[in-house]
This record gives sequence, structure tokens and C-alpha cells, in this order.
Amino acid sequence: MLEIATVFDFTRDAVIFAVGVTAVLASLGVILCSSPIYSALYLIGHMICLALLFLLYNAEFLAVVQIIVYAGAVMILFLFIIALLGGKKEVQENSFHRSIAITFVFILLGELCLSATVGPTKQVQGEIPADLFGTAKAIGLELFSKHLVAFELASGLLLVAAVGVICLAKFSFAPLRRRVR
Amino acid sequence: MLSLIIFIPLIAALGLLMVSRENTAMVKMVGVGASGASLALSLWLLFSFDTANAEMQFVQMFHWVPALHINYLLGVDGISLWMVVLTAFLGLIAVLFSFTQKEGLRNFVALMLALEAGTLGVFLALDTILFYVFWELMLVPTYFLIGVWGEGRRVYATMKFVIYTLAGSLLMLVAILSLTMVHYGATHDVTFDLRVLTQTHIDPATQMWMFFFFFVAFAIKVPVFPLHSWLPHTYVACPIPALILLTGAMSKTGAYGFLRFCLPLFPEAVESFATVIGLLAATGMVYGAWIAIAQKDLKALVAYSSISHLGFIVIGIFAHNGTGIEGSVLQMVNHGIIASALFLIVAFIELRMGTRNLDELQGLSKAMPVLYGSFMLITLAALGLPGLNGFVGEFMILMGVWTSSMFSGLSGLLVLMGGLSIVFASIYMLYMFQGSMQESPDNLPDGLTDIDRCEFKLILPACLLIILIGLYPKPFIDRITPSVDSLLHLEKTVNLHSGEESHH
Amino acid sequence: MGEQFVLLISAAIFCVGTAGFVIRKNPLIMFMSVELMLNSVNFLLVTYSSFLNSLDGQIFALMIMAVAAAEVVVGLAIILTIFRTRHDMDVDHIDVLKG
Amino acid sequence: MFASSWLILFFPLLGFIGLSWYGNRLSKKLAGLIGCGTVGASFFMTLVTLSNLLFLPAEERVGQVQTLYQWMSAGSFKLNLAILVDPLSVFMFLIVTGVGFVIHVYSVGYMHDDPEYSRFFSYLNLFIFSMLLLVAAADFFFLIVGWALVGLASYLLIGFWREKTSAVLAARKAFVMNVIGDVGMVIAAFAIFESFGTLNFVDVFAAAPGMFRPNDDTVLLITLLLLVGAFAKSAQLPLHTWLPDAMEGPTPVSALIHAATMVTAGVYLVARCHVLYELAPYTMYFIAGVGILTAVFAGSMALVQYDIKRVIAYSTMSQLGYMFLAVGIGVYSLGMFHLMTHAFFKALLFLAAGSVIHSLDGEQDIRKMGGLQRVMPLTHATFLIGALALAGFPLTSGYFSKEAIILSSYHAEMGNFVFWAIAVLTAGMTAFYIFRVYFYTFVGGLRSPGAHPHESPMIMVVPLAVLAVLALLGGLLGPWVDSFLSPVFGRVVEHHHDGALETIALVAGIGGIATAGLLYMVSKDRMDLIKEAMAPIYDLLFHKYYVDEIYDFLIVSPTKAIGAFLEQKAEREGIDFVVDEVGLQVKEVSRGISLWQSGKVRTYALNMIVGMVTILLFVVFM
Repeated sequence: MLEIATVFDFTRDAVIFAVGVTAVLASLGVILCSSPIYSALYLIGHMICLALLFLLYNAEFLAVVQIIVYAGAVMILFLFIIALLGGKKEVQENSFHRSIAITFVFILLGELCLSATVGPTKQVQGEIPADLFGTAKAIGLELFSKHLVAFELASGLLLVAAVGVICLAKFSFAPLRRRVR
Repeated sequence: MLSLIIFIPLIAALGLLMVSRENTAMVKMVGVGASGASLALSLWLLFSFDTANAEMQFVQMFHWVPALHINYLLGVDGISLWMVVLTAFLGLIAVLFSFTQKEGLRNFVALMLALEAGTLGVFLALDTILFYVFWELMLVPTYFLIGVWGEGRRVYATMKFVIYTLAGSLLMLVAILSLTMVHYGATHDVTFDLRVLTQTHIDPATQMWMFFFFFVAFAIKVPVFPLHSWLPHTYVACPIPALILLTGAMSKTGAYGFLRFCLPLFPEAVESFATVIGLLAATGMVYGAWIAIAQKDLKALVAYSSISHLGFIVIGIFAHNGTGIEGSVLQMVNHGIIASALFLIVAFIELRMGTRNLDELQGLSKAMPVLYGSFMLITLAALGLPGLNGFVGEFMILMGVWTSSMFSGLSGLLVLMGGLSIVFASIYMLYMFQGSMQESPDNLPDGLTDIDRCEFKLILPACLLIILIGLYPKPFIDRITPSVDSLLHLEKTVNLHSGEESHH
Repeated sequence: MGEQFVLLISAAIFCVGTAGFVIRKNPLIMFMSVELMLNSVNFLLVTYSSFLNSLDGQIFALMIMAVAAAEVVVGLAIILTIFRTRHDMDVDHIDVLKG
Repeated sequence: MFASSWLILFFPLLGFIGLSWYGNRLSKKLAGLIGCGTVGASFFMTLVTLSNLLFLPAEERVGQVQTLYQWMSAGSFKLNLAILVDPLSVFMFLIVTGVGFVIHVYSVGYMHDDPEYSRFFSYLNLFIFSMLLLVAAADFFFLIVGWALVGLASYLLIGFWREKTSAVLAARKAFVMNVIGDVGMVIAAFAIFESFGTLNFVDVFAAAPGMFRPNDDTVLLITLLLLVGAFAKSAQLPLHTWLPDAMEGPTPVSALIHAATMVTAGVYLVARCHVLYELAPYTMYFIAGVGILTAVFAGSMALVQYDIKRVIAYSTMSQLGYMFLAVGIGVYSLGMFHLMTHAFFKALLFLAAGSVIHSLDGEQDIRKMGGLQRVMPLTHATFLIGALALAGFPLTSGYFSKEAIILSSYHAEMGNFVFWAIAVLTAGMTAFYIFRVYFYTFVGGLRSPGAHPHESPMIMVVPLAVLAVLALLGGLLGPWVDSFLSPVFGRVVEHHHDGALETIALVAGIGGIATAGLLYMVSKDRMDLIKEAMAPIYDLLFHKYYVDEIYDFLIVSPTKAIGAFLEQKAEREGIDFVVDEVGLQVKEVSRGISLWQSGKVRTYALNMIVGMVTILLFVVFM
């Protein structure tokens, strides 16, 4: 809501700041842990942080979805796979590739930050009643009117994904061989 | 009417795909029916054509892509008239002859019909985009005809042919689009109608590169001298029925393109490039003939002789005067008839003797008197014997070159090169004819038979036309003359001023 | 907190995800990094939807979640299949598409 | 009045079409009848036309053009199919159809045993038609058409025995040589069209004097280009090599085409275009020079040959040289007169030789003949008459025509002493070689034990007799020819009388005969001595000055070699190679680029990031 962004509210800001920083730290945890199981746990933490942030930014429905879908379903799937494949630690070596990658990621970060300071974006006047904003009802109204096609397409996508997974997982494949020229 | 000429073969080609493979009787019927109907319609066109009218006749137009003003626009004038009749004529002969094909007859005939339709479309289209579509449509059946039914290094030949042609035609597409842009810049009117575009004034610098793009596309198809290297491979690999259409009709599309696009659209560029092109064409004439002398393979010999003869056509076009261009158009018809008849004869010989190598052929005339007679007639026409059709065209072309003002003083040299190639033509054609037909007949295989009635019927129309055009070319030339005249006296009227203002 | 903070957080998470994808060799962790990137974008969409008072952002985020879910499922299945055939978890060893 | 003149051309054409289409189904008798009948009818029509022409007063006998139909009109180039009836063309009609008819009749006997009898007659008829078209044409275009068609007929007839390799090669050689000439003529036609805007004889000749000053570049170019055609057809230096080889054809062919009619077309052409040539005196000198050179050159080669037909063929070349000399020095009607007498006696010689060959089953080597005067009295008599006429023995036809030319070569406006001296020398040679052949063939004992010579049938002897009469008495027509042709040439040749020169020429001729008689009859052993003494010259002459070898070395082999070279180097390893190499290089480069496709996911990702960073750099800082 417009007022929220303009009215000074120290407690809320402090909470947002804390949760945001935690999310970043958790994400760092994801990529720095050598064992996938820890990464997965950090990711769950990150998801929860994000869900909290969603709540703080008036997106109750999405927050719930985030918890249920991501932290729930997706992460459980990750954990299953890790359990299945074994959480082997990987050996990290300081390679040329690694340093280049990190350099470029930092440049990217710098650029993103720079672009964030470009200036105020133009504000658009919304048309949803304030009290309804972010609730499941509002989202539902929006989703089933304006974005119906996208919604149906998403459902189709999920269906295809389900079928694809069954196909991938059910049949066994011969070991891949290097292509012979 | 014009649409029917194109689409009867095309639809028949598609329809053939629904006929069972084994049902050869049906395949033959559809093939002959479609190409025959096309020929009948084109003959009807020939007789109802208004000789005195230089405009496009029988124009048909539908909106095709209205948003871009691309129209389905067909029309025929004195130049394309003969090309259409020639293509339809050769189409029927080629389809009839393709029945000798042993394998995959149905697909073969279907592809032949599609090739015929594409070629006819090129000759009839007046919309540049439509022209381009048909231009590419010719390529697809050719690709399969050579690639699947060819002989020798057919894959190599096909690749070379297709890549060569595509490279040229893509350049042409660029030029086609920018041509419309130029017209749009002058009039704020999007059109792909060739009749309108020819009126557009294009400033000389732009003309140069546009002309060059068009020229390369057409020069590859003809082919003009340094761009010819696909031709020997393709012709040698190509199955003879397809070759009849390829050499008889398709190679004429390039020359036709010169007439339809290069001359009227870019007069200044033509003027500045004519000398170079004339030299290239003349070089090609001598070069092809010279190499033909060294050939042992009959098919390769005729292929190289085609390079030589097509050089004549190009040089006549760029002589840019009435005699030269009319001679070229007539020579296109002549070469279509002669070259395809020669290939037919090569095929007859190969069918019987199992070889095309001159060293292994000798004294066939003893066993094949009818073939001997027709072969002799066609040989004589090919080497330009006066009184037969080849001479009329070559005489007019060289006369046009001699009197042309386009070649900046080199006319004499070009005519001399033409004369040299005629001398060479007599040498290699006689090598071919005498080497295979005459001398001792001792080593002939038993049971060698003359061409049968059906084969004779295939070759007879060509022989008759050779004599007819040689004896009385007037009716042929009369239909060409008005269109050529209007082509030569075209005026660039559209927005000359806005064209000039854009310089400021 | 204002837009600046949101953008910074989002950028940071995105870059962390990127870095993770590039430097890690375990396909599972690479996948998690992709999730991080997606989440950072989701976060941005949601916050801006709130700033701009328009639900479109949230709808978009919802779609992304759906796609991400599908993607994860398929991706994990692929990883599983690869592991079953090659018994190897190092992506650098999987270079069948090499030119 | 001359509307029916078309029939002259029409009959042989009809005969050709009929015989070539139905030939196989006709009996030999019928085929021969058609072959001769059409030419006979044509001869009859010529006589009708001639009488029509003679009824006209002399000043109206110029250029009657009969148009058949408009042949084509393209751009500024318009052309009618038309014939020109004037004294010159009618004169040629007479020779072509007259001599042609006699030779046709002779062929009925000569070719009687040939399986492809009707094909022979169809070709002969085609030849007659083409030759008539050549002389009847009213413009340069149809002149060229006829020109090339006689070349075709000559090709067909030389190669008539198509299973004989030498005949096939000779036919090809003749055709290619003639095509070279045709090309020259075609280019000349272009130049004429460019200057005059028309190809019509009448218009061109009317406009030419007002258009050019003497020896203008253009008129020199035109006349020289026309000469290329004339020299090729008339076997003048350096385009002569095909004529001796052309003797591979049946003998009537040699008589008709390579002696009496076709080879004289060059002379006819110069006479026809005399208006142009008179504007180009340089070319005239050139013609006269080439003519006299060819005369002595061919005459010297004929001295040592042993093939009876070849000797006569070289003699033809030599006599054609005389004709060119005549037209070159401006005495056209003398050239045409010699053309006529030559047609008579040379056809006679060939036919008589053919009769000999026929009776000896195809033997052509004079060393294997001899003593035939006893078994073939009629042939012997006619051959003797022909030989005397050729040698210029007084009161035969050759005497009148040749003597007049030799005299004019000194006395005419453009004549000089050199021309005269060479002409006399050649006359001596001529007499020598023809009587050498005569003595070898008819006198002495039989030298071929296996042969059974016999006199030829009447159908061959009667034509010989007719020609013999003409060869004997044709000389009396001289004044008539001159006055008949004067409307065309615009003047009458002035006659000179110079006792000394005439005597010298006469003595040269008789001396030649006497020498031959001395060498070959009286003292045969001296001959070998002379041969040895003159060995290098003898070799040179016997090998025909090595011209064939020189041509082979300079033109034929290089042409073939360059053809093979172009195919291998320019085509395969040049253009083709370059084109293929473009394709291969593209393939190579793309293979190199494909190595970037490392297959490592993380590298791809890194590449994406690098790309993204770069793009963002632009977005942020620009």
C-alpha cells in the first residue's frame, strides 16, 4: 500500500531489514556448504525468510504458497533426491574458472546495485480496493478473470511436467556414450 | 487462365501423392493429363495472344498478403509467352520420357510436375515476391530429382547446385525488398507490382548494387561464365527427364530474369556493366565450347555446349537493342528445343548401349537410321547451320552485338569470340555426332534396335520446330517485338523529382 | 523499507544464486541456486506489486512458482536419470553435447 | 515475268525432301529418275528464264527481285525471302543445273551398286538446291544460308561412305573449314548492315559508290571478311587443305561439287559484289595475289601426286586461282567465262577419272593403271579432250578462257608482269601434270595384273560425251558470255592482242605437254634421276608443302591441348576448386567454432553471465 511505503514505521522496517539480511545470509549458506543436505536446509530457511517478507509486503496468499509449495513440496523433493543419491561432499579447487566466475558475479552485483539507484520509478495507480490487496480472494479474482489463459497454460505445463517426469523416471536408459564423429 | 496453367501441374503433383505407388497406369495418366492440359492451355494462350499489344495480357490479380500489398499477380507478354509455351512443351516431353524411370515413378512424376509448375510460375509472375516464391519452388523438386534419382556424384552435385542457387536468390530477395523500399521512399506506397516498380526512378548508385544482386542471382541460374561450375556436375548427375526441364526451361529463367528485372529496372547500371558482362558472356561462350571439345562423355559435352550457347543468349540481352534481345528470346526457345532434344538422344543411346563414352561408341548409324537422321538434324541446328533455327538466333544476336552501343568499342571483339565459338561448336558437335554415329559398325552389339515409334514421337516435334523456326521465324519474332520495343523505350516517370530532392 | 533496500536484497540474492550456479559442481546445489535466482525475482515482483498497488506482480510470481515447481520436478528427474546411467554427480563430466 | 523462277529452286528441294523421306521405299530406278528428273526440270526452267531474259533489251536485264514472303522483321532488321534474277544468276543457274543434270545422269550409272542409292540422290538434290539458293539469293543473308547449305551438302557427300574413317575425317575437315568461312561472311554481313541498314544486294550496291571513298576502312573490312568465306569455299590459300581430302567422296561428287560448282562460289561472290570490291583496290590486289599464288602452289603440288583424283583436285585449286586472278584484276566476265569452261572440262576430267576408277574397282593410284586406251576408248577420248582443254591446247575451250586471263593479267589496268609470269609458269605446270596423269593412265601397258578393266556403261559414257563436246566447243561462247554479263558488270572486257605474250603462253602449255610425254613415254629412266636430283623439292611437293602438318602443329593440337588444359586446370583445379574450397573453408571454420561448445553446463552459464554483464554495462553506462 502506498501509505506503508511512505509512513515511517521503525518496527516494521527493522523487521524487514533483519529478515532480508537473513535471507541473503541463508542464500550464501546454500552455495557455500559443501554438503548438499546442508544446502537444502539453508534453502528452506531462505524460503521461510522470503515468505515472511511476502507477508510484510501484503502478499499473504503468496506467502502461504511459498511455504507450501517451495518450502514444503519442492524442498521435500530435494531432500528425497539427496537421500536417494547420497549427500556426497564435493571437492572444491580454486580454478581459473572459479575466479573468473566470482569476478563477474561481483561485477554483476555492482551493476545491479547501480541500476537500483537509477531513480524513482513511475508510480502506477492500482485499482484494487486496499483492504482486499494480496488476499487469496483478490488474487483469485484477478487470476480467474484477467489471467485465465496464463493460469490454464500453467496447469497444462504442470501436467506436462508430471507426464515427463513419469517418462523420465520409469524407463531405464542405456548408458550414454560419447558421440563418435 | 494463367493460374490454371501453373496450378494444374502443381495440383496434379500433390494429387499424385495420394495415388498408390504400384498404380503406374494411373500415375502415367495423371502425369500426361496434367502436363498435356498445361500445354493445351498455353497453346490456347499463344493463339489468343494479341500480337500488337505490348502490355501485359491476361492479367490476374488476387490479394495475397494484404497487409504488405503482396499480390498474386500474373500476366504474360511477348517475352514470357514463348517461355511459357516452351516450358509446357518440354514439360509434356519430359513427363512422357520420365516413364522410362524404373524406380519411384510416382514421386518422380510428381516432382517433375512440381518443377514444371515452378518454372511456369517464374515466367508468369509479375509480383516480385510471387516471383521469388516460384523461383525457390523450382529448387525443391530439382533437389530431390537429382539427389534421389541422379547418378554419379549426385549428392555433391545437388549440394553445389542448391547452395549456389540459394546464395544468388537470397541476394535477389534483399534487392527485391529494397526495391520496394525505394519505391516507398518516393511515393509512400508499398507495392511489389513489377509494372509499377519499373516506372520508379532509382538513383544510379543504388542501381549499381541492386543490379549486382539481381545479376548474380540470374547469372548463377543461366549460368554466366565464372559462376557456371555447378552446371557440369549437375547436368551429368541429373536424370535425363529432369534434365530436359532443367536445361530447356529452368536455365531460361535466368535469362528471362535479366529481361524482366535487370534491363527495365536498372538502365544506368546496365549501361555501365554491359561491357564487363559482354566480356564474361563471350568468354563463357569460347570457354564452354573449348572444354566441350575435350569431352568424352556425351552428357558432359552437351552440358558444356550449353554453357557456350547460353553465353550467346546473355550477350544478346545485354546488347540492349531490338535485334539482339529478340534474337536472345528466340535463341532461348531454340536452345530449349535443341539441348533437350540432344539430351533425349544421349538418353536413347545410353539406354541401348549402356554407355555414353564417345570412345566406346562407333558406327551406330548402321543399326539406327532413324536416330541417325534426327540426330543429324539436331546436331546441325546446334552448330548453327543456316536454314535451321539455331542460326536465326545466333545471327540476330551477333548482329545485335555488332550494332550495339553498349560494349564501348569491343563489339568487334565480342562478335569475333562468338564466331570462334561457332567454329568450335561445329567441331565438337561433329565429334559427338560422327564419333558416335559414323565409322565402322563392326563392334555393334547384337540386337541393337532403332528408336521405336514412341521415342520417335518424343523427338519429332523438336525436329519439326527446328525446321519451322529456321524457315519462317517471322511469326515467332512478331510476338516478341512489341514487348521488346516497350522494354527498350521504358520511361522512368514515378517521382523523378522526389528522387532528386532526396539528394539535397 | 523503501525500494532501494528491496532492490539491493533482491540483487544480492540473485548474484548469490548466480555465483552458486557457476562455481558449484553438484547438480543439486546448482539447482538450488537456480531456485535462489527465481526467488529473488519473485521477491521483487511481490514487493513492487505492493508498491505499485497492482496485483499483476503477484500473479506473475504465482506463475513463476508454478513453472519453478514443474522445472524442479523435471530437472530432478533428469538428474536422477543421469545418475542412474552414469553414477557420477559431477556436471563437468557430463559433456555429451561437446562440439 | 520471272515469277516462275522459283520453280528452279523448288524442284531440287522437292526431290531432296521426297528422296530423303521415302527414299528407302523407292526402287533404285525410280529414285534415280526422281533425282535426275528434278534437276532436269530445274534446268528446263532455267532455260525458260534465260529466254525470258534474252527477250528483254540489254539495259533492262538488271536485278529483277522476286519476293516470296517476309521472312522476319526484328528491330530494324527486316528481311524478305527473295531471289534475284539477273544475267549473272541465270548464268550460274545454267552451269549448276546443266552440269548438275549431266552429272546426275552419270551418277545413275556410277552409284548403281551402292546400297544407299536414294540417299545419294537426295544429297545431290540438296546440293543443287543449296547452290541455286546461293546464286539466286537477293541479299547477303540468304547468300549465307545457301553458302552454308552447300557446305552441308558437301559435308554429307564427302562423308557419304560413313563407315570409312578417312571419309568421315575429311568431311569434318571440310565442314569446319567452311564454317570458318561462314563466320567471316556472317561478320561481313553485320558490317554491311551497320553501314547500309540493309542486306539487299540491289540497295547495297546502289548505295555503296556514294557512301565510301576507295579503300575506306569499312569497305576494306567488308571485302576482306567476305573473302574469308570466298577463300574457304574456293579452297584458296591458306584455307585450301580440305579440298584434296574431299576426294574421299564418290567421284560424281568431286566432279559436281569440288570442281564444277560449289568451289566456284567464291569467284561468284567476288563477281557479285564487284561494286564493293572496286571500292577496295587493295583487296583486289590481295585477291589477285592470293589467286595467282594458289594457282602456282597447287599446280606444283599436282606435279608429283599419284592419286588420280588428287591431281585433278589440286588442278581445280590451281584453276580457281586463275579465276580469282581474273576477278582480282577486274576482268569479271573473263573469270566467269573461265568458271564456265572449267566447269565443263573439269567435270569431264573427274567423270572420266571416275569411269577409270569404276572400271578398276576403286583403284585410284595412277602407278597401277596404264594402257587403258585400248580397253576404254571412249573414256580415253573424253579424258584426252578434257586434258587438252585444261592444258590450254589451242581451239579447246580452256585455251580461250585461260589465254584471255593470262593476257589480261599483264594488260589489264591492275595487271602486271609478275602476275603474268607466274600465270604462264602455272600454265606450263598444268599441261605437264595433267598429261603426266594421262600418260600414266591410258598409255603403255597394264600395270595392275589382277584388274579387268572394261568400258563403262552407256549411261556413264553419254554424259562424258556431252561434256566433251562442251569442253571442246565451249570456248566459242566467250564473246557471248561477255556481252551477256555486261549489264551486271557495267562494261565489256576490252580485248588485247599481243602476239608475243600469247605465243609464250601457248609455248608454255605445249611445252608442258611435250615434257610430260618426253619424261613418261620416251625416257622413263631419266625420271628417277630427276627425282633424286630434286629430292628436297620433290619431298616438299609430295608432302603438300607440309601444310597439313603445320596446321596440325600450330592449330589443331594446341586447340585440343588447350581444351584439355582448360578442363583440367581452369575448370577442375581453377573455378571448381575455388568454389569447393569456399564451401570447405566454411565447414572448417564452423568446426572450429563448434569447439566452443564445450558441453560443460557451467561454462555455458558463465558465458551467459559474461554476456549479461556486458549488456548491462551498456544499459547502465550509456
